[in-house]
Amino acid sequence: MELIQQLINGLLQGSLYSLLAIGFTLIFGVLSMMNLAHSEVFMTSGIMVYILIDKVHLPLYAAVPIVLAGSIALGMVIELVSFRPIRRDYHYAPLASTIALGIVISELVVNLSGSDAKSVPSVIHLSNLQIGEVLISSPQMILLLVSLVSMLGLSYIMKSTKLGRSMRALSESETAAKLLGVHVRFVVVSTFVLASLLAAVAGMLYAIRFETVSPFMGTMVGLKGLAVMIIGGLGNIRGAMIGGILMGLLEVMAIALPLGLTEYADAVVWGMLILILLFRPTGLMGSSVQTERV
Amino acid sequence: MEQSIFIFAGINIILALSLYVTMATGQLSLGHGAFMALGAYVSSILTVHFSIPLVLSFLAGAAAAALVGFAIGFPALRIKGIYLAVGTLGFNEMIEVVLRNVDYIGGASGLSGMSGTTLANVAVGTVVVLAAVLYMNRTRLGWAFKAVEQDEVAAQSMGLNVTFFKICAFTISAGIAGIAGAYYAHYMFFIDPQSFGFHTSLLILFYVLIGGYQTPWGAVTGAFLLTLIPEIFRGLEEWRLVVYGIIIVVMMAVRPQGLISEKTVKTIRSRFARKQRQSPSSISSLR
Amino acid sequence: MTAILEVKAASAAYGQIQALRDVNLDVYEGEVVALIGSNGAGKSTLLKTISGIIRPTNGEIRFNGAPIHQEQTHVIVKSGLVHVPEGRAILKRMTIEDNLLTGGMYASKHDTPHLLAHVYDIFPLLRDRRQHPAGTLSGGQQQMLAIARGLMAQPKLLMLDEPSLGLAPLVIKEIFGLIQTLKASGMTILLVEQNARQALRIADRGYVIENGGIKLADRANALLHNDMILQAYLGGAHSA
Amino acid sequence: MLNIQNLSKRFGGMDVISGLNLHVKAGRIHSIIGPNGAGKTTLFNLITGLYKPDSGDIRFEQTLLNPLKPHRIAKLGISRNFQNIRLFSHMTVEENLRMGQGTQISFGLSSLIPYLHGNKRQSLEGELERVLDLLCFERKRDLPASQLSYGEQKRLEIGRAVCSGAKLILLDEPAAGLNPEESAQLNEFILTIRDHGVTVLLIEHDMSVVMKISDIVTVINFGQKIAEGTPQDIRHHPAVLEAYLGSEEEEAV
Amino acid sequence: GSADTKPASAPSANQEKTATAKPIKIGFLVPKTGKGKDYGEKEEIATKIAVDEINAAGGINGSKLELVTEDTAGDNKQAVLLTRKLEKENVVAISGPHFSGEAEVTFPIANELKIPIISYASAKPGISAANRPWAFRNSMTDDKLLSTALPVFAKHYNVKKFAVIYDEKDAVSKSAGVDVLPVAIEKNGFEWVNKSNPLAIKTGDTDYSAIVTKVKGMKPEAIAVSVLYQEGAGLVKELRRQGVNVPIIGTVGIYASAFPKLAGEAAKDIVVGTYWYPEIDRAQAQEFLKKFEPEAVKLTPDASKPDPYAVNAYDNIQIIAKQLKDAGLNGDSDVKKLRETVRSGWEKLKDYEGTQGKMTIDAEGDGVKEVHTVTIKDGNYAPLK
Ligand SMILES: Nc1ncnc2c1ncn2[C@@H]1O[C@H](COP(=O)(O)OP(=O)(O)OP(=O)(O)O)[C@@H](O)[C@H]1O
Ligand SMILES: Nc1ncnc2c1ncn2[C@@H]1O[C@H](COP(=O)(O)OP(=O)(O)OP(=O)(O)O)[C@@H](O)[C@H]1O
Ligand SMILES: [Mg+2]
Ligand SMILES: [Mg+2]
Repeated sequence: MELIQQLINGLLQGSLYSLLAIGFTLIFGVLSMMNLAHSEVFMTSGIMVYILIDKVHLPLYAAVPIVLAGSIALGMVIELVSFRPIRRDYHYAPLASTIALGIVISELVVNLSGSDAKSVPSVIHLSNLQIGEVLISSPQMILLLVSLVSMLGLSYIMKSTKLGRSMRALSESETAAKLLGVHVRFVVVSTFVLASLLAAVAGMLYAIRFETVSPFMGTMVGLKGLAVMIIGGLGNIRGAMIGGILMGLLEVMAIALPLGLTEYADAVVWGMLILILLFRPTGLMGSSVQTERV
Repeated sequence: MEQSIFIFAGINIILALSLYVTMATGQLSLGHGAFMALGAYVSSILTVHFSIPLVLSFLAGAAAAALVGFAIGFPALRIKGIYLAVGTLGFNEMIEVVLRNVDYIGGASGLSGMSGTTLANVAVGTVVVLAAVLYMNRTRLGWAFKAVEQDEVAAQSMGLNVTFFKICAFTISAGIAGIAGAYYAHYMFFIDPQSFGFHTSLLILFYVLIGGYQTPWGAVTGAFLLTLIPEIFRGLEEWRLVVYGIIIVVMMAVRPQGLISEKTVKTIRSRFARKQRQSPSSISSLR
Repeated sequence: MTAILEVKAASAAYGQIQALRDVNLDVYEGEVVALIGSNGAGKSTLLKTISGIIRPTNGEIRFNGAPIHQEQTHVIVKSGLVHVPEGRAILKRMTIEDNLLTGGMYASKHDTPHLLAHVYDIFPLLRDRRQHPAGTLSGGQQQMLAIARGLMAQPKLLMLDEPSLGLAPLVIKEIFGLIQTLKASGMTILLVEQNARQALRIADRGYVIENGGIKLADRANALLHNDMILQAYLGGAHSA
Repeated sequence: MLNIQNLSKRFGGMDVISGLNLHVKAGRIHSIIGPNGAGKTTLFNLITGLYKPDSGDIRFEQTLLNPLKPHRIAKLGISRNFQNIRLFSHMTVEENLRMGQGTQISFGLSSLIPYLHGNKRQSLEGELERVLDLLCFERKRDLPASQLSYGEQKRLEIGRAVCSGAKLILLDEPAAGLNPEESAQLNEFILTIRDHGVTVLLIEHDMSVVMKISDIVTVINFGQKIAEGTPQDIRHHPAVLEAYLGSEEEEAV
Repeated sequence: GSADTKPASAPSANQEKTATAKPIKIGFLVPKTGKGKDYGEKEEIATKIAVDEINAAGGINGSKLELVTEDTAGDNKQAVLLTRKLEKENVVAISGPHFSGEAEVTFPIANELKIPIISYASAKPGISAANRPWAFRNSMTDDKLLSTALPVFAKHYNVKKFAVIYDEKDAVSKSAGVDVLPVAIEKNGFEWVNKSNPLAIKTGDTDYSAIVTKVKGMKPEAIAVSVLYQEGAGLVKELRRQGVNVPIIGTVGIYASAFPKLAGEAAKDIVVGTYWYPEIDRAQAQEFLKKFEPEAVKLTPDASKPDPYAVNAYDNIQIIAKQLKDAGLNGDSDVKKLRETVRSGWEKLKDYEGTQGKMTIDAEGDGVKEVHTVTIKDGNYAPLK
């Protein structure tokens, strides 16, 4: 019973990583560049939930659209300042730029709302689901469903729609994409909008589930999201989903199984990442077909 | 200004140079905090527990880091780009967890009692490392690194052993980071695993990217500026980091190749060397 | 005849390097125009400038009467001016069919299957391998894909930058045949070719570009028999 | 000099090279022609070790190349250019050529020792100037490779291969992107290096090059040899006409 | 040492008003940005209250007290830099730094430069002991707090089977979880259910479901948590969510004015040993609170009560001022002498009556104070009864 509970714990915990990683991977999949400020969108949406509900006293249904809009705006700002001015040749630059932007965002939040964690009032109490002895947190269940749905939806979009093909074309070569008629700015902005939406949903559900938000909550989760993206394979949406669940399960199992690994939970997770890379240098679902001809 | 700043600047310059060396072969590492940690811990244990002379302990720290760098170099061969960056970040995190749990070196509580870093010996170290990297860059070894960075397949076909050069770069780089770690430990009197977490690695990346990853001068400039800037902006109080971040974002937007690019160095150099350069070419055009 | 493409006194530069100087060029509807010149003369640069990949520093470019030198590339492509670049610009990780579909981005849902079938008929080899990543194709096969992809966009004006590059003689013949067929079907073509002789044979008019400037413009036939051209670009007179 | 026996290579269930035998004699210009996708570039990749053969032997002057890494093979004296240009794009023309000399002088740790190989370096300098001169790159020697036009890049790649001082040079479509005048110059160039004792294995679709300078031509299709002989033989070979050249017409030079 | 005082400078009220002597500078290392910002801001408020009180009462023997505040951002490197900087500015003593990591790096420097440094928050055992004689901490370490609080807690709830959960990343929490708590549990003859099976979380974690499921399976009667309060709040919430309703005892890290609100409804039956809580029955404390809260509420409306650290920071200034005043020194005196006075004053500090009852500095340089075992009632800390 305890093991089943732990498996569920892992699954639910992983869904958060999945959702963030899908955002990461989506952006990478289009720009071939990393957006390390992505996890700050997650954090900001959590903080926004807190401010709107605890300070402005809005009901949840009124807060949600505002948070979504705010996160999309933030995503677009990130695109505007850290990606748009930078040409592809300098693909390292967005690394520094987005880390710095992440610092700016989180420091702004700290300055405006304090460095402490904040407790989010439980405006809607989503009660836990109890199946037999197994306890399932409803917000996390929703998180899992959202990740699944967005994975399926986005995979479909990437594979079979005009937008998806444009995204993939763009990720390979901006010039080629332009010559084929891809509206580069539109595609890039849409990607950021999509990714930010996912991060916002993650942030909100996180706030509801843990009833706590903090200006630093993006860092650790973001790092894991990054690892998940790599485990899944850059740009691979299904990979991100599976990687997230895998990471959640592994993290939980490091604690749950009597192997004396609780203190090493992180080492286990990162160790897995390294192992996977050793055997599959482009992640679990990254393409292993060599497309680079000599 | 307080001399500590220059000590930190020196240490950071060494770190930036160390990352520059791996990046010269196109390997992006976010694990340099770990190499720094190795240098710091090994040298500290030697001076604190075994009273080994400072210089020897530093060399041992560098050697230990280089050895691990060598070992990491092999798996790194197959892993490229962002995969390598995140993989090394994972390595950094793992080393941190391990250090946290080894009681002999103080675990999470850290290790203290080191001393000996002075402005003078940091200055010497910085200059020596910089000179070494600059020299290396001008030798064929440096050219080989660049070739590997730009096109591995072509480099192989030129007879360059890509494996060797990549591992060589990782080893040298880790060794240099180890030296920086040793300096750091013996200045701070105290080290703990958290001092070398991924934040440190990211900072090192910052130095190199802001200054410019194409030349050692860029790395030096980046490290120096980014050490100074926060001090200059101390008056801004809590807005300091915000401004710091904004400056970096703006810098990257304006100069994505970093402040000092290869071109900058060339321009400066040719300005100094204009006269010598012109004479031979005019002779050959007369011919 | 109306000029479908007018380039007026266009200049372009890569940073400090001036690559085009006051180029004037017209392409009339239904024509095949050949652009020839030696390595580094600026042929590719001119095409890139027309398709909006690089911005002209001076001058004016009009397509169908409307100025396009400030437009973004995708708008230009949408309006029917399609550029098949040198170096192919294949999307290596995408399958061949996805490459083609991306090329046919603005075709209607209804037209797409017909278009696909059409280009597959021209290049049957692509059909055989349509689910393979385009990056695995051989050099010449990639060139075919690039041309096919250009056709998918149903251009009014097609700019081909060295379409014969890397193709076997037999296929080159087919390509030149194709250009004539396209012309017959009403497409206008601006052709950059090193294979100048063949290019001029199927072209109506030709331009010679040198050091970033147009040096000569004339009917193709006249160019073919111009001694200077023969010497400089057609590999000498002896083979005429 | 180069001896290939029963060579095979498959990609995803497709025989790209199957049972190929090839014999390249020293001091010759040996051309390989064949339709697109025939496996010519793959053959080069196999010889230079970038791909490993599924079966068959490749021997270079008695040395079995199969197990060797690409850089070892290069050091034995085989250099090449690439069909899809692979220059060191951030290096200047001169630096690219210098990298080409990687096979002649150690680029390893020993290069850290100053004044080692002084004489060797000097002679390499001279050679470099000569190649710059031959390829008319003097004016552009300090330009980054990325700023050259396609044709210029193509030429630079050839120069880089030549700089290696190799005994066998593999050229993959060197004339692609050159105009007739320039390919005529290329012909001269290739003949010059042949006269310096270098063996050239040449892939080319431009018949004005192949027919003019080749000593021997091998035609392959679907990874198999379909014909071999002098240019004259090949020009009229029915299988070649059918698969590759098309109807016989004005290719005559 | 009244012998040092020149007869002419005999204390007089009018002289002090004109403040003829040079001001006395005190350095203040505080995290005003980064992870410790919310703590730091309150510590600054408290420190300023103390400085204002002293200056309003006429300063120190004709000198005004001048505070030189420096923001460490919780970063060791900056703490090092700033300690040296403060020494150059001729401050008489340094109050701070906040974090133990910062204390680790600044204490040796203070020792080397011979300047008294008094941390108001660091709680990792042994740091002051390693840096005698110039380093002090006006805070109490876990060993001292728990030896009092644990038996009280166990008796109150009548529990004997403990599970211990600690934060393996935070040095203070880890040492309490690995060294202090087990000793205290076994010394009292209690059972430690996860002895062979350490339960660790780490700073920055947010999802505690796995560890809680595991604890649940062990069926302890009580849980001792050695974690910081932010993680602590999440942890107790998850414990309660999974129906683990046993009483909980926390270490130093979990006491925070923000904790009750953060833990919300889960903050039941949570006990912690402390030397300070706002309801403490002392006139000086209530006086201080009256000045403190109106300022703090502007910054953090949810947690306007001072943490022990802010109170210590206040006391630090008061104690230093008293030492200098008693010694009859002012800003014109030799800075070396001033520093030595403060140092020896701290070394000898015994039964000082500040905001928190009698406090003494022990031989290791750490504070020893009266320990109160408190629990959370109606969102506030109150004695466990
Ligand atoms: N990206 C670039 N940056 C700087 N200069 C460039 C760049 N691309 C081309 N050039 C320069 O511009 C000039 C014209 O180049 P362009 O590519 O247009 O030549 P081209 O006529 O197409 O030659 P080719 O027949 O070799 O393709 C050349 O001298 C070249 O050096
Ligand atoms: N890495 C690979 N993966 C899959 N298929 C490959 C790979 N390399 C080559 N091929 C296939 O092998 C065949 C031969 O390719 P190769 O490049 O050798 O042809 P080629 O003779 O050089 O043609 P071209 O004249 O067009 O350059 C092609 O069909 C190609 O798609
Ligand atoms: Mg061109
Ligand atoms: Mg080929």
